[in-house]
Amino acid sequence: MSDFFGGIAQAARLILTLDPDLAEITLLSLRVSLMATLIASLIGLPLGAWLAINRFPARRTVIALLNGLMGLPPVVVGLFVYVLLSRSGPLGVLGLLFTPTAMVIAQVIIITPIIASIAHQAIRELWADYHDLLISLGATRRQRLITLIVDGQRPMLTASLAGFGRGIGEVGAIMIVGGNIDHATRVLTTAISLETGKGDFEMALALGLILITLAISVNLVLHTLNRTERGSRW
Amino acid sequence: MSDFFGGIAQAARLILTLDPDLAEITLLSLRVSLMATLIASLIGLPLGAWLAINRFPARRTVIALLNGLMGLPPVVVGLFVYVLLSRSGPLGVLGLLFTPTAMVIAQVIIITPIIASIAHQAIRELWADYHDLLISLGATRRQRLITLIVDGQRPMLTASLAGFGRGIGEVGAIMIVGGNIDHATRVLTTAISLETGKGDFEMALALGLILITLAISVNLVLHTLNRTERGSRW
Amino acid sequence: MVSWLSAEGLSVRRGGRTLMGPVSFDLTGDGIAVVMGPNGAGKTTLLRALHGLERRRGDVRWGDAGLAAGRNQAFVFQSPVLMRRTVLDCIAFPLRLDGVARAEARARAEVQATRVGLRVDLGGAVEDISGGEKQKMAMARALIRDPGIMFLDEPCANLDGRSTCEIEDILTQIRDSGTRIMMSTHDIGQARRLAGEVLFLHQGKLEEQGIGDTFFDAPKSKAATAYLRGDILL
Amino acid sequence: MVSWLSAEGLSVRRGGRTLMGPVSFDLTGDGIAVVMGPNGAGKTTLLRALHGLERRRGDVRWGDAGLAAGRNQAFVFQSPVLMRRTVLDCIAFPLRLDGVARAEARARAEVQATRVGLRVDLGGAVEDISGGEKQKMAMARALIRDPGIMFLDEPCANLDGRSTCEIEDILTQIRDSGTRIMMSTHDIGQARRLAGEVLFLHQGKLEEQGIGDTFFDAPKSKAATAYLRGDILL
Amino acid sequence: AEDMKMSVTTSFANSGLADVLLPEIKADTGINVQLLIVGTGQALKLGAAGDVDAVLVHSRPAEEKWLTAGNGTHRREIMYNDFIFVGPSDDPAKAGAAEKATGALQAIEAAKAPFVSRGDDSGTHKMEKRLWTAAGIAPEGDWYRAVGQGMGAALNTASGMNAYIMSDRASWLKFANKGDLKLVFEGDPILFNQYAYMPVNPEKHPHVKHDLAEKLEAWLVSDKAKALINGYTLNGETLFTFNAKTE
Ligand SMILES: Nc1ncnc2c1ncn2[C@@H]1O[C@H](COP(=O)(O)OP(=O)(O)OP(=O)(O)O)[C@@H](O)[C@H]1O
Ligand SMILES: Nc1ncnc2c1ncn2[C@@H]1O[C@H](COP(=O)(O)OP(=O)(O)OP(=O)(O)O)[C@@H](O)[C@H]1O
Ligand SMILES: [Mg+2]
Ligand SMILES: [Mg+2]
Repeated sequence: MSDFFGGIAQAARLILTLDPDLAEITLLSLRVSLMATLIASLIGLPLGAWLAINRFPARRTVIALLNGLMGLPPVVVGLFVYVLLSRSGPLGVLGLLFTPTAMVIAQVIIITPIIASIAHQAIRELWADYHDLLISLGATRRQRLITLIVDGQRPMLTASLAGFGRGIGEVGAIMIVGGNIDHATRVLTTAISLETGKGDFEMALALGLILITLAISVNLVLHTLNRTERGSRW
Repeated sequence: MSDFFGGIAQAARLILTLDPDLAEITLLSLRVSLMATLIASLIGLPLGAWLAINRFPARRTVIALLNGLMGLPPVVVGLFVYVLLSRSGPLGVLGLLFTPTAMVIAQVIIITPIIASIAHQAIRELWADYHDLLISLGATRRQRLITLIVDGQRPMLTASLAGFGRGIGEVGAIMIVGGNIDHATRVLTTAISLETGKGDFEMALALGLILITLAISVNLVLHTLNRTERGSRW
Repeated sequence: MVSWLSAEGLSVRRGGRTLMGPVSFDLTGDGIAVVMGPNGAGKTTLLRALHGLERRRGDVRWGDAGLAAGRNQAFVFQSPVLMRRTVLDCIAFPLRLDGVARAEARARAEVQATRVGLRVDLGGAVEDISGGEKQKMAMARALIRDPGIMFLDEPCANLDGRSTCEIEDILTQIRDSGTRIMMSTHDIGQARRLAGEVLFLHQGKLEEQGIGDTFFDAPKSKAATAYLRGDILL
Repeated sequence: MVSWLSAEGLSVRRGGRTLMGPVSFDLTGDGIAVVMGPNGAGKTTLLRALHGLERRRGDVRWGDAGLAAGRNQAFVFQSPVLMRRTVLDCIAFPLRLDGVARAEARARAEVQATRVGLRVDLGGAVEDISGGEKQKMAMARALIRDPGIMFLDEPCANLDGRSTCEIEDILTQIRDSGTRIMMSTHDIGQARRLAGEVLFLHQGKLEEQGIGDTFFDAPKSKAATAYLRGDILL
Repeated sequence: AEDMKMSVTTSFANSGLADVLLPEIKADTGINVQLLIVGTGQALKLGAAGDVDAVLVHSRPAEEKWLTAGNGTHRREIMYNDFIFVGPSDDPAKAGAAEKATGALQAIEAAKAPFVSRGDDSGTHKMEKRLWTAAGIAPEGDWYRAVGQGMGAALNTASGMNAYIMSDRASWLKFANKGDLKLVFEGDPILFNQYAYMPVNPEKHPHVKHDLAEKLEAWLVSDKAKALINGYTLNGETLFTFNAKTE
C-alpha cells in the first residue's frame, strides 16, 4: 500500500511543481485523444444513427460486428496500423509511423466502434419516438439522420465521452505505433507502462492519478457546458 | 501487408488443427472475461439504474466521475490491484496474485464503470417514461430499480456486452496481476503481447483475429437469444 | 359535513412560474368531484399535485387517513403510460408490486380487462393497441387494486360513445360502493351526468366551486358561464 | 364526379393479423371526409395507410397527382409526437425541413400558434405544456406547410369547447380554400358539423359510406345505427 | 509437481532458452517453474515484495543494491550472453568498421544516425548508458530516440525507423520483424552480459518457497544445465555461455 500513498504524494508533487515533462506528455495525451475522439465521433455518431434508422438484411450482423469490434484488442489494432504504416507497408511513404498522427489513427480505429455502438443504442429509442413524424413530413434520409443527431445531443455526448475515455486510457496500440519516444510520442499511458517496467510503481500510480483526474475533468466540463443549455430531459 | 495475410492463414491453421495451447488460452480468456462481466453487471447495472432514478446533490459529479472512470488506464488498475494483492499488500495472505481470480478482479474494476455508465444512459430514458406510473403506484425504491432493469433488458444487454468487449480485449491490467504465466494465466491478449515482443506479427495478428471472432460471436449469440423473445422495440 | 379532502393554499410552481394555484377548497359530498376548465387551466396539475406527483406548496388534508396512503390511490393519466410489456402484464403490474403471484395477478388483470370492455389480444405488446384501447388499459390498471380514491384525467377523451357509457357506469358503481373519485373532463355532458361537486379552474385559479346540477344550470362566475356556453375565454 | 381519392382492396396486416380492410371506396365530394367507428375499428390504421405510414396492400389512387407527394400531405397524430425542442421549434420544424431559414420559420410558426389559439410560452420545452396545448401544437405544425391534404386523427379529443370550435373553424376555412381533409373523431356532434362524406368502419371493415346529414339521420347499416345511438357494439 | 515463481527479464524469455530448460527442470526436480516476464526493475520489485520465489536478471549494480536491502539470500552467476549493435543493412554510420563498442557509438553519434535507446532503466539500458559514458558522449538530439519499451518492442521500433539499436544477441536472433536491420557490431568483451540468479530472502518473506528456489539453483549450476545452456543454438549460433562456479 505504501506505493499507493506514495503515488498520491508523488502526483501532488508533480502537479505542484508544474513538472515540464509531465506537462508535455499530458498535453500530448489530451491532443491525441481529443483529436481521435473528434474524428471517431464524426464517423461513429452518424454511423450509429444510420444503423438505428435503416432496416436491411444484414443489420443484426452489422450491429453484432460493431459490438464485437468494441472488443478489438488495442495491441492488434496497433499491429495492424504498424503493418500499414511501416516503411514496407502500403502507406509507408507517408512516414507517419512513430508520430502522433499514427497514434490518432490507431485510437480512431479503437474508439469508433464504441461511439457508434452507444450512439446506435440511444438513437434507436429516439427514432422510435420520431419515426412517424419524420416519415410523415417527408424528411429525406439525410434530414432524418441530422434531426436525430441534433435532438440526441446528450446521448451523443455520452457516446463521445465514452470513446474519449477509452482513448485516453489506452496504451497497447499507441505504444506500438507511437513508440513511446521521449519528447516525441510519449503520452501518459505509455509513460505509466515505462515506470511500471522500471518497477517505479509510485511514479506509475502518480501518473495514473493524474490521468484519471484529467479524464474526469473533461467529463465534468463537457457535461456542465452541455446541461446548462437545456431542460431536465434533454 | 504480408504479415496481415500471413496472420489470417496462421489463424486458420491454428483453429483447424485445434491447437491445444490455443484452446487453453482461449478458454481462459473467455472464462475470465465472462466472469468479470457477470460480476461487473451485477454491480454496474443496478448502480447505473440507481443513478438514473435518484436525485441527490452530488449526482452530476458522480456521473462525471463514472464517465471519467471509463477512462481508467488498465495499467493503473493493474498496479492498484497488484499493490492490494501483493504479498506485502493488505490482501497478500490470500495468495491471489498471479491467478485468474486476480485477473477477474482487475477486469471488474475496469468494466464496471463502463457498464454502469451505459446502463445509466439507457435507464434515464426509460425512467422518464415510467416515472409517473411508478411513483403513482407507490413502487418502493427497490421495485422501481427492478422494474427498470427488467424492462430495460435490451439496453442492459448492450451495456454488459460493451463491458465484455472491453474486458476480453484488455491486456495492461491482467498482464500485471496475472503475470502471463504459461499454462496458468496466459490469455489471448497477453499471448498477443508476447508474440508482438518477439516480433512474430503473424502469430500476434492470428491470435488477434481469433479474439475478434470470439468477441463478435458472443455478441451475435447473445443478441440472437435476446431478440427472439420479444417484439420489435423491446 | 366533514370534508374528505381539503386543500389550503395549494399551488404548484415550476421554474419560477406558478402553474396552478393557490387554490383552497373542501370536498364534502360523496359524489364524484369533477375538475373543469379550459386547456391549460391547471386541471392536470391540480390532480397530480393532490396525488403527490408534483412538488406542491400549501396544505392537503385527507379526511380518512387510509386515503393518504399511496397504494390506496390510483391515477389514470391523460396520456396512458405504456410499459414495455404485454397488455395483460401492464394491467397486472400494480398487483405484482403488491407481491401477488404472477398467475393470480394475470387472472385478475383479465377480469379487469373484460370489465372495461378491452377486447384485444391481451398477450400482445401494449404499444400495439389503438388509442382508445390504451385508455381502457390504463383504466383497468387503475381499477385492479380496488383503490380508495381514483384520480382520472380526461379518461374518456379517446373513447367511443359506447365505451364512454361503460366507463361512466363503472365509475358510478365504484362511487356507490365507497370509492372517492376526482376527475377532469372536457365533455360537458359527461360532467353533468357524473358530477357531485365541481371545481372550475381558470388560468390556474379556482374560479368557482359548485354542486353538480346547480353549477351547470346557473354558474356564478363569468368564466364558467362562458366556458359552459363553449364561448370565448381568455 | 371524379374521385380525388380512391382505395381498392386496401388492407393492412401485421404479424399475420389483418388490422384493417380490405376496404374500397371513392371520395368525390369536396367536403371533409370523416372516418367514424368504435375503438379499435381501424380508423387510425386507415388514415395512416392512406398517408403511407403503414405497409399496405391494395391500391390507393389520388385524383390530383400533387396530393400524392409526401410533403403536400400533413398528419395530426392521435397522440402528438413531441420533439426534444421548444414549442416554437416543434411547429417550425416542417419548414426547416423545407430549407426555410430559422428566423423566418420561427416567425411563421408564431403565426400558426396564434391561429390555433396556442397561448403558452413558445420558447419553453414542448414536453412542458398541457395535453390540449400539445394537440394544438400538432395542429399548428400540420398547418404550417399549407398542405394539399390534411389527415387528422381525433384532433380535438383533449380540447375544451372553445378550442374545439376554433379548430373546426380553421378546418372549414381551409376546406373552403381547397385543402382536402380526412379526419377521425368520436365526437358525433363534431362529425355532424363537419362531415361532407362519412366512412364508417367496424372491426376493420367499411360498414357504410355515406353523405353527411343523410348518414347521421338515417344510417343504413345496423352497426352505424347502433354506434350513433351510443349503443351496444361488438 | 510443485509450482514456484521466478521473475525474469524479457531478454531471457525471448531467447527461447526457457522453453528448453523448463521441461528439463520439471522432469529432473519436479518443479514447475512459472515465469513472470517483466522489465528488470519490475522483476526485482516483484522479488522485493515477496511475490516471486527467485529472480533471474542481468544488471549487477541493481542486483547488489537489491541484496543489500535484504531482499535476497545471495547472488549466483549462472551464464552470460553478449550485446550486439544492430543497424540499417547499409550501415550508414559505418559503425561496423569500429574496433571497439565505444568506437561504434562514436561513429553513430558522429553521423547523427537514428539510434533507439531502450530508455527504460533495464539491464540492457544501463549497459548502454555505461557504454556512452565510456565513449565520452552524452547522447542527445533528434537522432537519439529513448523509447521506454521492452527489448522486443524497442526492436520493433528500431525496425520501423530503420535505426541503430543495442540488443542482447538472443533477442535479436529470435526477433522475427528484422525488416532492413542487420547485425553491425559484435565481439567487444565489454559487451558481455552476466545473468545472475537470486533466491528471495525467506527471512523477509516466510511464505516464499525457499527450498524450491535452492533446488532450482542446484539444478541451474549442474552439469546438465551447463550442457543444455552451452548447447542451445539459434541459426547455428551459441547464445549463452554457462559460467556458474560450482563451489
Ligand atoms: N412540466 C411543466 N412545466 C412547465 N409548465 C407546465 C408543465 N406542465 C404544464 N405546464 C403549464 O401549466 C399550465 C397548466 O397545465 P395543465 O396540464 O395542468 O393544464 P390542463 O388544465 O390539464 O390542460 P388540458 O385541458 O390541456 O389538459 C399550462 O399553462 C401548461 O402550459
Ligand atoms: N401496431 C399494431 N400492431 C398490432 N395491432 C395493432 C397495431 N396497431 C393497432 N392494432 C390493432 O388494430 C386494430 C385497429 O387499430 P386502430 O388504431 O386503427 O383503431 P382505431 O379505430 O383508431 O381505434 P381508437 O378509436 O381506439 O383510436 C385494433 O384492434 C388494434 O388493437
Ligand atoms: Mg390536462
Ligand atoms: Mg385511433
